[in-house]
Amino acid sequence: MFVAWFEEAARLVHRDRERLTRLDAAIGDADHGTNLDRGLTEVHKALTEWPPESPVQVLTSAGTALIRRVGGASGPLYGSVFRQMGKVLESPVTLAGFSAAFEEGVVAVERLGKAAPGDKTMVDALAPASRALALAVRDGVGVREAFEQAARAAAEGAEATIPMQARKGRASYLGERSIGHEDPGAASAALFMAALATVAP
Amino acid sequence: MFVAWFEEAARLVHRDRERLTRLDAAIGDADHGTNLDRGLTEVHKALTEWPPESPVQVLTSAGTALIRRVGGASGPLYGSVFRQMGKVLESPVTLAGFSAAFEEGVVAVERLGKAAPGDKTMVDALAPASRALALAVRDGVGVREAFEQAARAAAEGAEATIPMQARKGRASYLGERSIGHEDPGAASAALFMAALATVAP
Amino acid sequence: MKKLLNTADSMVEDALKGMAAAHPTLRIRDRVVYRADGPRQGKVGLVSGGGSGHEPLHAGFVGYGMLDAACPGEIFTSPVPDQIIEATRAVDGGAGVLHIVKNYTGDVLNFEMAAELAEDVEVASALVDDDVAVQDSLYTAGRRGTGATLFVEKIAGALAEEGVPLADVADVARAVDERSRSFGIALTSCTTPHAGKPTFALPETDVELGIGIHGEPGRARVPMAPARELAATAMDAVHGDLPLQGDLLVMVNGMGGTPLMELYVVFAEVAAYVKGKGARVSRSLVGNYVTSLDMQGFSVTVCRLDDTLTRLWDAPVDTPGLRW
Amino acid sequence: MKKLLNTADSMVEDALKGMAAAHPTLRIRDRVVYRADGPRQGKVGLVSGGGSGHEPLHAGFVGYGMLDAACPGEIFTSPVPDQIIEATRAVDGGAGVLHIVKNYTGDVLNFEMAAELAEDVEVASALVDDDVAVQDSLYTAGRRGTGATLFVEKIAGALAEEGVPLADVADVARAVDERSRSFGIALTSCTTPHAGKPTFALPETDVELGIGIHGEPGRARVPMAPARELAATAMDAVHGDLPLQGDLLVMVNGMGGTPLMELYVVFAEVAAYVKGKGARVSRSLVGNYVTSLDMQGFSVTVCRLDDTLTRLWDAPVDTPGLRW
Ligand SMILES: Nc1ncnc2c1ncn2[C@@H]1O[C@H](COP(=O)(O)OP(=O)(O)O)[C@@H](O)[C@H]1O
Ligand SMILES: Nc1ncnc2c1ncn2[C@@H]1O[C@H](COP(=O)(O)OP(=O)(O)O)[C@@H](O)[C@H]1O
Ligand SMILES: [Mg+2]
Ligand SMILES: [Mg+2]
Ligand SMILES: [Mg+2]
Ligand SMILES: [Mg+2]
Repeated sequence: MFVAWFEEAARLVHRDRERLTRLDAAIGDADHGTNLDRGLTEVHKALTEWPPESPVQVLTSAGTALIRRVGGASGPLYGSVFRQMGKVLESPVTLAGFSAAFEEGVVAVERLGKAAPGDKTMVDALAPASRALALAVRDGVGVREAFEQAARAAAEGAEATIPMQARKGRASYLGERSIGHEDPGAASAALFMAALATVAP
Repeated sequence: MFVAWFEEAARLVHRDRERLTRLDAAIGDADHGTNLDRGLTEVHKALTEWPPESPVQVLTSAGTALIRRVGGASGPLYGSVFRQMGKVLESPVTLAGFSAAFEEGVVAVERLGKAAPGDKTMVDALAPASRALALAVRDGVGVREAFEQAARAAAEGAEATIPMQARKGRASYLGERSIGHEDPGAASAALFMAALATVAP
Repeated sequence: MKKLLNTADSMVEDALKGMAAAHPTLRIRDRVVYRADGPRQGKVGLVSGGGSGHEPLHAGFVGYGMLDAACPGEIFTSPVPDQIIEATRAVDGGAGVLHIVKNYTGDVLNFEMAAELAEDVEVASALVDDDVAVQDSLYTAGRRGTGATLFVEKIAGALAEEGVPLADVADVARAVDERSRSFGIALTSCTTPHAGKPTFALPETDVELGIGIHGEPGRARVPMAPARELAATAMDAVHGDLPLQGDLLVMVNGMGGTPLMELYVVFAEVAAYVKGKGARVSRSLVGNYVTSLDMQGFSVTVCRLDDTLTRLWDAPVDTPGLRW
Repeated sequence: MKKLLNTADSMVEDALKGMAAAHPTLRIRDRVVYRADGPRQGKVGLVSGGGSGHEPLHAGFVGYGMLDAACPGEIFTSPVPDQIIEATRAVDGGAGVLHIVKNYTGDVLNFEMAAELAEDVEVASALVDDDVAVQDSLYTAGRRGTGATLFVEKIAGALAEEGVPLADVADVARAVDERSRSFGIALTSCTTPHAGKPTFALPETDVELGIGIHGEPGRARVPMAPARELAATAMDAVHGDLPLQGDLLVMVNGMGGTPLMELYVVFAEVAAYVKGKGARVSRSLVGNYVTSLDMQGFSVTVCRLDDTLTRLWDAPVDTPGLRW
């Protein structure tokens, strides 16, 4: 499932790369789609050339590839999500374990980017997704449904960035003019979670 | 009349400067209107600040001002027309004398520019005008009518440059692509002759 | 969009090939641009880098008296840690390496990661954040690094050639940044090759004030005005933040698509403005140095010189983009 | 059209003010740009000039090892004889003066008049006519002078510094011109400030082949193509006229609105082309040097070097636009 997750994320990001770049053009520098597309192509290559033997290896390998090939702000940030997940994910993988690892991944991004929810960044999609996973674990729902709830939460979180004024990253330069546009990183985070729901077992 | 001639030419060129520049944009470098407008403003200044005492002085002073301020190809060429006219014009001025001087002015341009009729230059308006004047002298018509015939001949000459392929000046670089456009220098020469007709005594 | 390129994807690589072919003083390997005669034993190494599309910054400033290596990222995308680590190790002559980093989230994160990972090399870092168009507050990522980057690279590079320790080179770099301010105005947006259309739409009648060097839109849009007024707008912003006084180093910089003639027109106004404030243009630079692809417009950067900075600015430099 | 200017009428004057403020090595008086340290007794004086809008050509090339004076005309309009006479007299150090004249009717006529009128000074003239886009025949004004002007000014300037007689300086200038060829391609038209709109209309899909440096349209319009093909088109034209062989000086020149990054992409292709013909890029220059206001596009100029020309090219030069 982990390999499939990144393959599906790569597919979605490739499909939506122009939308992501357009979002970044509005409040950034018009490269987010290209950046992430390049990075996920590299993830695909890494996972194909060096077939990973465990979920942990998938996450670490993917995170590393993103750091090594994306550049910009989103490279280190996304890379950290997955590398941190890989660091703490316990095997055998359970929904609870996945949720806990994901939570730590999100914390790593918040720490690295010094970003909190409401700053109009990818955190605004990742944090709600993480919360949705935690709730799903608490309520004992199935994996597929849990992932679907996380995807929904991420999508809503991304949409909720529209009225926000950016306080981190390039969009913050715009001050009030950043209001009214969806954050590209939040939009791509929503794609990652949508991919997760699609490949749910 | 000589001062009035240049004043009227200045007015016409100023009025038509955008058209002249547009013609020059099509087959040259889009400065003919600006060039001549600047030059004739300078002529006006010279004639006002140093009031000339004779037609010869008007011509010399105007020609010199054009050479000193226009630059480009048209500056020295127009300047030579009037300076040469000033050199040979006999006083008192008669239509025959004017016609002869004008003829010499045109010859000076042809020599300086190494241009012949048909090369798609100002010569294609000046030479017919000169011929018209000579014919008028031969036929003994009045000054006003002579100037009007010259103006008509110049205007027709300018229009006749449209189908020509340029062999001199910047338009010659275009080869066959110069065909289909009126030569800006021929167009401005027609304005000079139109001005002459207007101020005819 | 028409650009001189083969494909958008290969553009950075193709341009680097051209640089390598044009400048025998450079050596280019694995997306890092080095001085061909480096590393120099005992000299502090200077590494900078950032997204491509700002040429001649940074790779054009590699050479004697300036950078030892530059790490060009993809267009408008900071380099990745691998490049920076590679460069850092390669230019270390035993005296440590200074990272000159423009203050953008991406640049900062990638340089930080690289500095951590290149743990075998002593690394100091100097942040450039000179753009007064951005308020430095809790509510932004802080000021952007723009034109002053050139000043920092030149002056720190000159000091490094004198063989002083890393801490001193880092100090002078930070001093230059602290004494420098910039403001930029765009007449047109740039177009990134991947997006294929202008990053922001700017009508024929308007200019964008306070733009970044990545096509980030500015903070306000105002009607187009004569050069004198645009220069005053930029200089008011600079002067309001760091009063102009004493001897100044002043750069009027084109955004990539700005003809030199227009920059001279602006420079005349900037010089008159400086004089009006009782300060003095002591050193200057006019040209396209810190660019934003094909953007039309200009930025002005001012640094308050002192004797040391003046001496270091005047020191010989031999790079493709700056040479005296 | 948006341009950084005060008024179209004052633009040349305003830009010259900016030049004067930026470059203490220049002295500007009555529309002539001089070396502040001239005239030099016993040295042949070099005077060039032409319409403005080609910056840094010519005024940016005034200085040690290059021009003694430049006469900037109005935009795209050759200077008037007064300027040239003034400059010619001022730079004469007793060894005579070389006029370097681009082959345009206007430039030729005005320089000729000036040379005649400055009868007290010994004047020689070197015509630059390197643009292979124009057929040199009875049916044209002859080839245009474009990029090779820079080569002629640099190399003749270097020889003049050696104190040789006027005839020798004129000879080397003519030799450089004879050994040089250029070809230019535009992606967009320039816009003159007075006209306010593009001189020619060029759709997004097309490029114009064989353009001049005054917005003169080219001889053909073809679909936009990758840099490799555009470079080959330009180089085919050059090579077809003067076969590439031996050591070459190669300039890839931007038309004023072309970012450096794109020029490097083109240079990589040009260098590969040269190699493919068995010749060698021995010296090179990449940048916006002989421009056409805000035009986007490039030109390539090639000069067949010999030992003397190489030595003179390498000789020190210190001007705002070229310095080593
Ligand atoms: N400090 C930060 N913390 C968290 N996320 C951030 C931060 N800065 C930027 N981002 C995210 O990165 C996205 C931009 O990514 P990208 O365009 O690839 O990088 P860059 O801004 O360097 O061009 C933003 O939309 C935002 O979601
Ligand atoms: N060799 C020549 N002989 C006669 N007239 C010429 C010659 N070359 C150019 N012209 C005239 O000059 C006009 C162009 O003038 P202008 O635009 O002011 O100068 P430039 O071509 O230097 O920009 C042409 O339209 C043509 O009529
Ligand atoms: Mg971005
Ligand atoms: Mg013209
Ligand atoms: Mg970016
Ligand atoms: Mg002209």
